[in-house]
Amino acid sequence: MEVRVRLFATLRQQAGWSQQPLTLPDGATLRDALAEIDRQYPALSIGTRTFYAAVNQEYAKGEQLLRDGDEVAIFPPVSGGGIDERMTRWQDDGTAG
Amino acid sequence: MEVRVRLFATLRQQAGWSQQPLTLPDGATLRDALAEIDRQYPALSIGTRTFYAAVNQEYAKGEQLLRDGDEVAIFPPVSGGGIDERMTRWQDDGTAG
Amino acid sequence: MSTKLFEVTATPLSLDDISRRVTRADCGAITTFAGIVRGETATAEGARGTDFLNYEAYGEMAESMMARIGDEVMAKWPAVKAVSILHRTGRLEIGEPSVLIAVATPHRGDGCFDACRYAIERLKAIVPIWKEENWSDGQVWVEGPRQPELAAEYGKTS
Amino acid sequence: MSTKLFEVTATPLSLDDISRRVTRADCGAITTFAGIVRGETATAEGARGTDFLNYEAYGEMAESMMARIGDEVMAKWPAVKAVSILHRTGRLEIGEPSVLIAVATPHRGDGCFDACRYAIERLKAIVPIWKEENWSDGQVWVEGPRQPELAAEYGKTS
Repeated sequence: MEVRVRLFATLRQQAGWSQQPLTLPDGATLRDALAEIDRQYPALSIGTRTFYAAVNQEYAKGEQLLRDGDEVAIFPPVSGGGIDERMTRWQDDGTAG
Repeated sequence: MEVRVRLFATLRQQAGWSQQPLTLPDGATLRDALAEIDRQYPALSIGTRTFYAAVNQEYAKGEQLLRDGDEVAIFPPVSGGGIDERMTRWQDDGTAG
Repeated sequence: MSTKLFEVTATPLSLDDISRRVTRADCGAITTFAGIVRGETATAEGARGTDFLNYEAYGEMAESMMARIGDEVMAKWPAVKAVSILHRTGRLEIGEPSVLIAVATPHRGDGCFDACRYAIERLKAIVPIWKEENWSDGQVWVEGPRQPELAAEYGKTS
Repeated sequence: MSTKLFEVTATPLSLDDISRRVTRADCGAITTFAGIVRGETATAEGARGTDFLNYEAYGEMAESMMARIGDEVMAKWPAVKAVSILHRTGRLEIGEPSVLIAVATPHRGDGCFDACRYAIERLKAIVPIWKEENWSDGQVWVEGPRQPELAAEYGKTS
């Protein structure tokens, strides 16, 4: 099956793309998809950073089963509203510390 | 001495005027002024209704001494803001119950 | 366009306008309160439709009392950088704002919500403005609740 | 003019506009919150001037999460008659609002202040929108605090 992966903010910038198709075996979970993304796009360093994942615009758990056509989004902690945010400095190595 | 009396809202409407000069003896207090207003304008029924008084745009106590040229205002409990007010029905006898 | 922070005016009120009046370079949060003319008012006889309202103010004293409320807010919430209070007079139609309050703070946790709420409560208590409610079959002056700290101290009825 | 209650938009935001979206005949109180682009931001190195901000949203999910916050507000404060949340995207200059929230209730004591505050806290926690801060000498993506209830449950880092 094939899902659509979407990236936002720092993750999009680090990867250099905002969406890509991803082929997965039937029965794959969100966790399987994330492992495959980590393998194909190591610059995202999603194994070591804090991020959130959503499936079809809902926050999702790692064990969630994916279906063909699902939209998988991964993104950093949200900072909408424009106020009171913790500042995260952009590092020279391209990761957000 | 002479002070200027100003009325607002129900009181203005009951009296039929919004400001009048009032002659008082030197040394008169706000309480003296109110007694004189009550005597000259009994339709205001200020002896039996709730009202507030201000001298020169400041809430004032009955014992406050008045000076020539002072502005004495008397008015009903305030209802600015337009919300949550207690309704006070206008009575047939011209007083607010 | 007026830039007064405390104003009684016959001109229709605008939240964008009052927001501009309190905008400061170091403030990331603005809370506002708008009192709106309701089309329905609960009375002892049940819900009653309002046609329009008429507001009368003791203008000079009202602006002075609004400025005092601003001072009280800044004293109670030292992080507050600006307060504005606008009240309209004259005829108001249903859905129009009669009063606007805006409070600006650097961050949303600096008391802007509590300060805004305090300001409208104080306005209702001490600012000399009155409302006349008009229906197709009559009108009534609306009086606020008696404020013991004012009525007990002032006036002949004390 | 849009009448959506929950909207992510590149168009400048207006408090008068959002106020109209929540105006109801039976509501006499509207509370709003505006998040404004500050000209100064505190950093570990001290105050730093901002040139402008750039907001990026996961638009479809953001509007869905905003609507969920509206549902939460109505469940917690049953007197609330309407909630609207608008968030802007793209380049914003200093002094411009990035987010607006409006809550309408019949009376000011019906929870409009608490509901508005709740909504902005929830927005900061769950609505997928990010801010890039730009200075003359660089830029930085601003990340929100890690939300344990999200991070523990979701994603590979759990």
